[in-house]
Amino acid sequence: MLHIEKLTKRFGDKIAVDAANISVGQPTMIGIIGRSGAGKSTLLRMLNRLSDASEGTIQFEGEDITSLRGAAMRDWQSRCAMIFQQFNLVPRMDVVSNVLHGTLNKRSTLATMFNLFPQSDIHKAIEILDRLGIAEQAPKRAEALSGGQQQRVAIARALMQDPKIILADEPIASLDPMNAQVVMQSLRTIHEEDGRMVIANLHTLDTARRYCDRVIGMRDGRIVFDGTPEQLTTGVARDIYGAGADFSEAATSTEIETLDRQKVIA
Amino acid sequence: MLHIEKLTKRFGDKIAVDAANISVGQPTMIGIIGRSGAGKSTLLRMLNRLSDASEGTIQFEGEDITSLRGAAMRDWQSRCAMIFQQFNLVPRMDVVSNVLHGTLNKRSTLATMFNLFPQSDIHKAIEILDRLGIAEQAPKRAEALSGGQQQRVAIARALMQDPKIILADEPIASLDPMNAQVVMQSLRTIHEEDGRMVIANLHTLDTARRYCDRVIGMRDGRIVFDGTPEQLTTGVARDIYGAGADFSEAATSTEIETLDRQKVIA
Amino acid sequence: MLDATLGGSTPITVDSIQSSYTAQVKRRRLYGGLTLLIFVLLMVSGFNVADDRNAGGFWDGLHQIGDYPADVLSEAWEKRAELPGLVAKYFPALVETINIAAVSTLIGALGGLFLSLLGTRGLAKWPRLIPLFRRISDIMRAVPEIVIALMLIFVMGGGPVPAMIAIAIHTAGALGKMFSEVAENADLKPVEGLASTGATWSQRMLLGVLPQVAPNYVSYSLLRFEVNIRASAILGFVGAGGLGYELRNAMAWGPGRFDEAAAIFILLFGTIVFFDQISSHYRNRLTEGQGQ
Amino acid sequence: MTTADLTLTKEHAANLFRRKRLIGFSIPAVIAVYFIYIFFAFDLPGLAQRASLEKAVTLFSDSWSHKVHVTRNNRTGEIDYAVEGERKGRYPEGERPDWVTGDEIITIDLGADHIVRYLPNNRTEVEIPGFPMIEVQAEGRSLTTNLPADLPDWISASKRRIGITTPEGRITLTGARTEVFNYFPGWELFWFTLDSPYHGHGVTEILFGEQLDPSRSNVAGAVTDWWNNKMWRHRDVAWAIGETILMAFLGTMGAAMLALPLAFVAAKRFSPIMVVRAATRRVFDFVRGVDALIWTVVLARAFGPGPLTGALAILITDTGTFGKIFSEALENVDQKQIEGVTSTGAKPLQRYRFGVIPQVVPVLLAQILYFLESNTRSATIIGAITGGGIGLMLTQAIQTQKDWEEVAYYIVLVIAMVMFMDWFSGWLRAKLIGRKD
Amino acid sequence: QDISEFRIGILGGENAQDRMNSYQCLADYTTETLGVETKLFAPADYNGVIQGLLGGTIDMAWLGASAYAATYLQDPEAVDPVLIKVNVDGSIGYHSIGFARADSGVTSLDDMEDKVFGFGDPNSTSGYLIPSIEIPQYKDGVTMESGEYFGEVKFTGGHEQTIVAVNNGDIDAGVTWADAQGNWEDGYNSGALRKAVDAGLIDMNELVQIWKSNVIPEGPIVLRKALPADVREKMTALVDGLHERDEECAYGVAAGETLGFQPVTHDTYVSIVEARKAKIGG
Ligand SMILES: Nc1ncnc2c1ncn2[C@@H]1O[C@H](COP(=O)(O)OP(=O)(O)OP(=O)(O)O)[C@@H](O)[C@H]1O
Ligand SMILES: Nc1ncnc2c1ncn2[C@@H]1O[C@H](COP(=O)(O)OP(=O)(O)OP(=O)(O)O)[C@@H](O)[C@H]1O
Ligand SMILES: [Mg+2]
Ligand SMILES: [Mg+2]
Repeated sequence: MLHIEKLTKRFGDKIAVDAANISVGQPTMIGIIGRSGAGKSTLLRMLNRLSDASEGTIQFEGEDITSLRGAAMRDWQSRCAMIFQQFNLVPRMDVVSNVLHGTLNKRSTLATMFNLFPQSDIHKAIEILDRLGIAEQAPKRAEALSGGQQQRVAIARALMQDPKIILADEPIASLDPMNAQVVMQSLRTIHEEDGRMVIANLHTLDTARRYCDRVIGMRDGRIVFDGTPEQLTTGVARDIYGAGADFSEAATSTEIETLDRQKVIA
Repeated sequence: MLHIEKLTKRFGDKIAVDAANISVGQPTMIGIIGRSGAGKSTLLRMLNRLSDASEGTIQFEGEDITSLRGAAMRDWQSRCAMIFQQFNLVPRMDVVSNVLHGTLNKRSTLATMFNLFPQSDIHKAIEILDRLGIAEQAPKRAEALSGGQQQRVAIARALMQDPKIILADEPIASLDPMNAQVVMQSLRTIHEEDGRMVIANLHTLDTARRYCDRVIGMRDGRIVFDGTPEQLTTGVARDIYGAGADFSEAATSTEIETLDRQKVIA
Repeated sequence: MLDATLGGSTPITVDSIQSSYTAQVKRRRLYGGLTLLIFVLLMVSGFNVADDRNAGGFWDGLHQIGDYPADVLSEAWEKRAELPGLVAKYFPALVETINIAAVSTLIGALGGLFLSLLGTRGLAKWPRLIPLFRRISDIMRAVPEIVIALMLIFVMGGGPVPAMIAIAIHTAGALGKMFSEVAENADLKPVEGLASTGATWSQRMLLGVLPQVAPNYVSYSLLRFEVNIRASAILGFVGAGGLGYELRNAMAWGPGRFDEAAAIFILLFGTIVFFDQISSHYRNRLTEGQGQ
Repeated sequence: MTTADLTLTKEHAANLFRRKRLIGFSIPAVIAVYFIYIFFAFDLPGLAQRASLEKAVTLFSDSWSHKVHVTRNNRTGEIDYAVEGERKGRYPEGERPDWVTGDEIITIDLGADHIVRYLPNNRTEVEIPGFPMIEVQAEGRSLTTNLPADLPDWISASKRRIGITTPEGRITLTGARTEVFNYFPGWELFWFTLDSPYHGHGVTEILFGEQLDPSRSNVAGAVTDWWNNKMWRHRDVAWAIGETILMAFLGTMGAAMLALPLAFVAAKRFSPIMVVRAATRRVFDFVRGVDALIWTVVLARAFGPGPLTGALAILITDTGTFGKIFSEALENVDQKQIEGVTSTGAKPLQRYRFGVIPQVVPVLLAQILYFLESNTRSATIIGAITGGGIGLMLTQAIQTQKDWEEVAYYIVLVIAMVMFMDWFSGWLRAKLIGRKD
Repeated sequence: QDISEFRIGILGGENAQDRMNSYQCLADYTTETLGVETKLFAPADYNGVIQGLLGGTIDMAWLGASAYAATYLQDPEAVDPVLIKVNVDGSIGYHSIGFARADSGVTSLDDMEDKVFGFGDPNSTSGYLIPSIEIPQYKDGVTMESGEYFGEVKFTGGHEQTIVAVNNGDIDAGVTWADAQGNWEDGYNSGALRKAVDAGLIDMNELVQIWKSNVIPEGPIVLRKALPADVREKMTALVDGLHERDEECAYGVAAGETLGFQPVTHDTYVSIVEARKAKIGG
């Protein structure tokens, strides 16, 4: 159903994603790993059409995604939800409104301006929040929630889109282990119960191993590994992370986390 | 040489320093410890005459400090330098200018209005900076320096005053351990080489023990301990900090530090 | 810098630092002195030129400074009994002045909103046209209201509308700049989040940007409203209706109508101060909670 | 969550949205109602009826074009050729534009086969393609013509006056005068008036060609003639712009120098006496509230018209504004620096100099430079009232109703001037604030 | 005492066209005659010149009759009228002309009941003072208060604005100035209408005259009384002889063909002063 061919993204001289080929036949939960700067986010952003590919094609159920423009592109985005590391909610608005933003593609600007969301959508939003266990937070402002709760709101927004694919760009990188687990579990459940495809950038090997059916490893823009979690041995991981013999999984995972933190602060 | 008698400071109902008595016969390095709000800063500020005492007297070499007014008071301030936790430099001016502020009391107002200082003072300032190991920073703006360097500039400004006493209000609370050590060592050296009296508020017991000849403990505005570092046992410390049996030195020291940090941010 | 040497390094270094610093101080004094000199020269010669090109000299006229207000005030004092009546008489003109200011602020703020969104990197709908929208707002800002007002008065005749349009144009430009400074600092994460759901540009702006910038925008608009009340009064002077028009006529008539001038002046002054206070009160409240 | 709870939550959410919708609707509604009120209060329907687009078009086309008048005085029979019909634009004796030919019969070729002929005995023929030849005879105060009774709307005719307006030019005929206006794009005479030997010569010709005026070198002569151009008055315009900027500069800087010490008096931190503080603040409010315009009128009696009066008006108002801004900046100074300086035994003035000034200077400088730009605009307006600078030239050009190309020229200059000051103050700000004390 | 400079004020609107430029030759002659620097000032409106004369910052100006009256009323000791312009036909006056759009159906003041009437500048003689006194004399019941006889009475700000306003239909009729010589269809020989015609802004076929005032005396050239006597004499002589000396210059100063200037005294304006006093007070 999803075929990515020779997908490339250049920023000036820098090649962020280098002729990536991925082919997925049926809804799968895919984890993408790789060290910081490997091109994971860029790949996902091209999939969602938040940025344009420099070369190559993305096909979804026969449709050429890369060539979509205007309304057709936005329609694709509504079918392909995205979850961000920093949640990217509207912090000053309440949780239900944030979830309802998942339906924006179907609503006119005028309707949005006057908050004319149908009653049924509002109810559906609450049900989704309930499914994710945060229905009580519905009337609160998004900024008043904890990180884990905010990320679940973001997932709720994604579900509200009723998407075929959910993309998640390091969804748990800003969360503590407890919340990280809740969020990953939610994604897994969605995948299993609703049969949606989930592609998640992950920065810890163990998470990828634990929750994903298939793991893709990137390094310097290239796909250097594509296989099942079982095939992802420490040696392969060492390759992906370009680490020396002193590579230990635990260390790497925290190291990358530290780098991410720094990026956030900078 | 320094005799403090029944020194009291009231802010409205609140008694910040409560009838403090201290007597120092010869140049000593004194550390004052106590938890946040104990009255340490207030005591030092009264000594420097940044704030007036409500009651009691300060005598230095027979002179009554508390009753000084106007020019005489400023003259005292020039003999009694003060170093602050936040350095209190003029961040937009260069390092040498900041050091030269130590001579303001001796120079005519008119000349200083145009930032005119004698050549000899400039040379002396740079020598002092050299003594503190930061001569290369001389032409930079103070704000461009690291915290440790800024505190050394503040010490240089104090030395420029050629004071009898140097007061230091938590001089290392905003510094990392490495820089803290450099600054404390500088103060100690000044005390030893120049024979100046140094009174420093400190928030960690170990620093007080390591650098001071005499430690004064304050609690709720009162002096509850006055003795040598050796006499400062964990039990006494527990008293000073008003902590329970679960008191551990390390924990306390960080705890106080955290509190200070919060104050700075707020 | 972690070496804790207090013993001092080699004297040569200190010497060279001393001399280079002294040189730097000399240079700085020289530049400072030159800047000061140029400034003083500009001020003095500028004053002399202005004094020379003025009909009356500064020093000759200084003692007469109170003559005109004295004339006006003494007449107004004589006829003080009529003042309340006159204030009431000119109240409708005041309303017109305020209306001009309010409408033009509203329209200008809307225009500024679009200019700022279209002219800010990261938000613009057509990123390539950003320079265009910036230039447009620069030009709109640069045109003094009086220019447009005079031209429009010419085409449409006097009245509030030319003033309204003129002020609105300038306001749009001025607010466009201030707004886009705020918008530049806006957090783009929500915008991206909305973009990923397939929201249109207007939806992204409406939901992602506006809630963030609204307090600042409203605060700037209030400030502008203050400014526009003055502008609308001034434009009255050139025929654009409202209180300024009445004031100009009363002043042109001269003695005999100075009481009217005084009444109008009281209204105008009172209004300006009133809206000044109100708006600064609300502006403070709006920007208060933003510190964190 | 139980089903009951969930229903409740849904109910709450629905209520929330009803509330939001209400607010969402009511704000635009209030604004819309206000606009409707304004629509009628400002009599927009009437205005729309009255405002003539045509005139706007005329003005606009006049602003980038010029016209040459060919006027026959029907009493004396003399014919005049003048740009914009002005004395200063008159063709020198014996010269005339090359689209006018003939001696007995003067043929004026307006282009596109529009031809006007001045015949002897005050007769005039007008040839316009697609329309029968128009013949007019002027006699005393009245005109006799061969015009049909049913006229197209580009001809306005009465017994005493005929006006013909075509895209190629305009012709008016009355008993006393017959006049043809021929329009051309561009600002004729912008560089040189007709009496200058350099008129009609290109840049290269003047720079490298042969000497046009035996008594002067080409460049010097051309610059002088351009600078003293009587029609466009470049020298006066340059002076006027200089005067406007001067007013803004003197006013802004003077106000800043006056406001700084006063701001200390008005700032809580530095002025312990409440009454003094409050009084100073009220003074600020007063001078600001009165507005520069009214100060201009007040000062005009004492100082007469001219740039100084304008500068003083700006100075007075801005002293209030700066006083307020500066004192707010002073109240927000960082106490730590002052304390640091105080602890060394510095005297009060020294405390201000080193503890306060370095902190506030960047803020003040930024404000002052910002006002410099905005005062350039105010100075334009004030100049229009107090008599000086480009503002006066502009308003006069608009009010005397002709020469819209001059109006356009001044507008371009004003905008350029303000944008220049905007750029300049930004540049200076970057230069100064980036520097050490 | 001596003077260090001589300042000439120039009025906009009614009588001055090209202002500064046309006066430059006079300024040059003045410098030559008095031996001091001469400056020209052109404030934006009547009030500016009046204030300048009152405050002693302007020494000479050519005022409108009403502006002179205003100056006189504020301070009788401020200025003296010395000279007045003589028209080509030897007269020393002009007229205030009431006019309306031809297609409005208004042909006389009788048709103006409940309609909008426009004045120019309040300090203008022909644009306000004289019509405001003479129009109510037209017949019983006519007053100049808004809403009594006329539906509304407005000030447009100046002659030019009045013409535009009438032409546009913003107001139903207005007053402006003209010499009332020559032909209506040309906008008369000189005056604000003529200028508008020349500029192509109006078509006289579309306008009709509905009212004309009695002759209004031209405004005087005034000199400040505080000036030294010899300065006053010299300046009077200079302007008086300008026409003979330099016709081109006189054309510029007088803003049109004239026979030059002739002496005048305050007496010529007594009635105008009275009128203004009655009208405005002060
Ligand atoms: N907008 C941009 N302009 C220029 N270079 C960019 C841009 N976005 C990403 N890059 C570069 O492209 C490369 C891939 O970046 P990307 O964000 O996709 O990496 P990543 O694998 O997601 O890393 P991280 O774990 O840090 O998020 C990096 O080298 C980055 O510097
Ligand atoms: N200006 C003031 N006005 C009112 N109360 C004050 C003032 N300054 C200090 N206090 C109070 O006096 C008490 C002693 O304060 P002081 O700053 O001397 O404590 P400290 O021992 O230095 O504590 P810290 O470690 O937090 O600096 C505190 O309770 C404080 O709240
Ligand atoms: Mg990434
Ligand atoms: Mg303290």
